[in-house]
This record gives sequence, C-alpha cells and structure tokens, in this order.
Amino acid sequence: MATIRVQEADFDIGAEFAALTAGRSDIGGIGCFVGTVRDHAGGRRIEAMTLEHYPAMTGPALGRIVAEAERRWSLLGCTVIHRVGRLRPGENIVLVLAAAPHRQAALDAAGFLIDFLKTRAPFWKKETFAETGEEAWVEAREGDDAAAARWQSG
Amino acid sequence: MATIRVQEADFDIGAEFAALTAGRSDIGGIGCFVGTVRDHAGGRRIEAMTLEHYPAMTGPALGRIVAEAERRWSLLGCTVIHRVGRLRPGENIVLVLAAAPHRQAALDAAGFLIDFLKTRAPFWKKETFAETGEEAWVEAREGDDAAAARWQSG
Amino acid sequence: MQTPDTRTLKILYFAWLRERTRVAEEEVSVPGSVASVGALIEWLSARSPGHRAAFANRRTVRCAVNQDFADLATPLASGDEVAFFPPVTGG
Amino acid sequence: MQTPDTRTLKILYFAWLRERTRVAEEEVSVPGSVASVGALIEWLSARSPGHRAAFANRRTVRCAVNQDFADLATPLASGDEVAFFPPVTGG
Repeated sequence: MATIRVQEADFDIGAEFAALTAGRSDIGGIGCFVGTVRDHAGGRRIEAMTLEHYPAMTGPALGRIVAEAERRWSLLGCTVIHRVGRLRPGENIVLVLAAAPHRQAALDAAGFLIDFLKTRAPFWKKETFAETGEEAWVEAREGDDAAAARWQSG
Repeated sequence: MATIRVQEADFDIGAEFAALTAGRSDIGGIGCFVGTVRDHAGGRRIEAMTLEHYPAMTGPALGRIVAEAERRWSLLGCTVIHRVGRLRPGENIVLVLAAAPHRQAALDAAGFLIDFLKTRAPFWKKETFAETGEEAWVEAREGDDAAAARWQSG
Repeated sequence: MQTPDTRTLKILYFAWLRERTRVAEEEVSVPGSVASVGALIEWLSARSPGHRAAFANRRTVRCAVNQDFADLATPLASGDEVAFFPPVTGG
Repeated sequence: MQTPDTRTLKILYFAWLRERTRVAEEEVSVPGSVASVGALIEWLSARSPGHRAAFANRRTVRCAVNQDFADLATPLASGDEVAFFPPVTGG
C-alpha cells in the first residue's frame, strides 16, 4: 500500500491525498510534509535548484525507508514522491504522506520518512545562484544526520 | 498570515496548500495533518460523527493556539480548518498546515497545532453507532492531554 | 430589577451538559454571594434535577468565562458569559 | 581477457565526483588485490588527476555496492556495480 515515484513533473497534492484515502474509512489521520525550493541560501539569491539521483538505487532505497516506517508504525498507506531535474524557487521538491488509524503514528511516520529520505536516499542538489550564475552542490547538513539519528532509539 | 475557519462544508486540501504558498518562494517546507472520521470505535461500527462547537469561543481559541505556534516557531503562514455538523466515515474533520523556512519547524508546528487544537479548542464529538443507532459523546483521551503537555517544556 | 447585590449572567451548556440540563442557554440573576465559578455551579445545581445531573461529576465539567478557559476560583462579574461543557474532543 | 585474478567492476560517479573524474560511468578490470571498496578507491585515484581530486577528501565520499550503502571494508566481487557520491542531500 505504498506509492513511490521519482519524476521530473510536479505532483498534485490534493490528488495524492485523494488517491491515498480513496474508498477507505479506516484512516484516522494523514501526516504530510511537502518540501519546496527556497529562493535564497546562505544569504545568496537562488536562480534554480537542480536535483540528480542514482536511478538504479533510488527505488530500492525509498522502498527500504518505507518498509522501515511500516515496520515501526501501523500504517494504512504511504506516499513518497521526489522530483528531479531543474526546479525554480517556489516549486515543489518532495511529498511525503503517511496514513494511520491515529494521528500520532501518522505524524511520526511522516517525520521519519522525510528525515530518512534526506539521509538515506541517493539524491543530490545543486544550487544556481542568481547574481553570478555560479553553481554549487549543496552540502549535507549535520542537523539532517542528527534528525535521522533520533529515530535509532525508537 | 493565518487562515482559521470553522465550517460545515468539506475543504479542498490541494486548494489550501496552493493558497498558503501562492506567490511565495521563501518557504522550505509545509507540515500538514488531516484528521478523518474512522468507521469504528471501541470495536463498534460508526454510522456518523457529529461535531458541535462553541461559536463565540472557537475563533478566539484557535487564534490563541495559532499565536502560540507563531511565537514558538518562525512560521511563514498557517492554516487551521475544522468542520462541524454531521460527518460520515471517511470524511475529513480537520486540516492543519504550517509553512516554515525549514522542515523541522514546519513539522513541529503542525504537530503542536493539532495537539493543542485537540485539548484547547471547544469542539465536541458525538458518535452514532451503526447497529443500534445509539449515540454517545466521545470521551477525552488522557493521551491527548499528554501529547499537548509534551510542548509545555518547549 | 438588578440590585448591587445580584449578578446577571448568561449561561451556556454544550454537549451532554446541554442534554442533561435540557437548555442550551439561559440568563440567570444570582445573589452577591455567588461570586465564583465554583459557587455558581452549586447555585445552578439546585435549579432542576437535570442541572443537578449535569454537574454531578465535577471532574468531567469544564468552564469558560467570556470565552476563555476558567476554573472553580475564577471570579464572576455581572454581564459575564459563562459556558459549561465536557473536556473538548475536537481535532 | 579476465583472469581469475582480476575483477570486472562497473563504476558510477555522481554529483561533484562525476564533475571531477569527468566520467559518469566506466568499466574497470582491477587486480585480485583490489578486494574491497577501500582498495578500489586507492586504485581508482591513480587513474587520472581528476580521479585523484575526486577522492582527495575521503570523508566526503560515500559509496554503494550493488545499490546498497557500503563502507571501506565492503568486499567486491566481479560484476559488482560500485557507485561513488557525496553525502546525499535530497528531500
């Protein structure tokens, strides 16, 4: 009961909620996170964000992350959609949905999915700065590892 | 920058995301929770869920909850929509959205908003059971108070 | 006629408190000695068997004065809107 | 010709590792002594100045063998797909 997609096209948040919950009445709550491209980074204006991934690994890696979430919580379904390619500020990057009988499981699972996706799925971001056209690969943040590590004790 | 509504009509999740983020490129993430009517409770099948509220107090109470979230996190906007009236299993009850520059603030604020809404906003649920047509007011759960209390130390 | 020794209050009941009192809203004039939420509950309990049943288990009754959560010690002034209801269950 | 003493590996590079090696994918035959990811990094570093630059700071290089995260000690077998990349930054 998991939808996992990597795509260049944008996703339709309302349609993904509808697909996850269609015909079901056993769901008590859906936790969700949507990540979007910010227009600045480190005080510099961003022209575009380019996402690349490792196609042969991305599917299996996202599958492992979803399976781990399903092992930890009683989920009634989840959705992970990640975009790749060149995105502009304000555009959607990633959508995570987790449906569960109760709200805490839904919220926790959504948080877990995005934390693990940020540290375990093979995506890389490159920022193009507005003033100079210069490009720079985004560096991994220690805070992301710390966020993912919080779940280790769980 | 907060949208607060109490209404009988359903809400459109995609439209509410769009309204929250329209024309903005300073948002890094949106945390979201949607609560829905489950078709069973305590092993009994549910025919309907009826929500009543205290209209003169609901707006101010939700406003206080949102103001407290804005005090705790750097939010770029949030949305709280709560339905009232008679709802069927599978229908939406509540929508919470919190937009922030970074994901952890967005997710934490969404969790805070729903936890506080459940313990501080004047809504009451009555369940109608399918087999007998019997009605019963839902009792407050100690777990809800505990969930809200977690934020006291924050 | 309201004398300085009485207070006029608007009382609201929600959920099963309304079902027990059989009234959603009532206006009452209480004597000067009914100066707090706790005293008001005592006074209202004597109005009818339904009111008595509504307030029988104080631990399951919550209160708001002028749309803000209150407790037994909260003082009352003439013109206040006082609402009684069970612990909230929205969300 | 591949002898029992050599391994044929498919190597992939992503993000700035690809930009430094100037190759997205290459097939290499390594001697039998190159039996782990750590040894492979040493061997690849000698292929070109770009490869040397890509692997200069080992702490910023991550690896997957057959699409699963690996470390310096992970053993290699002929036919393996070995990918090198920076710490991931998706989400």
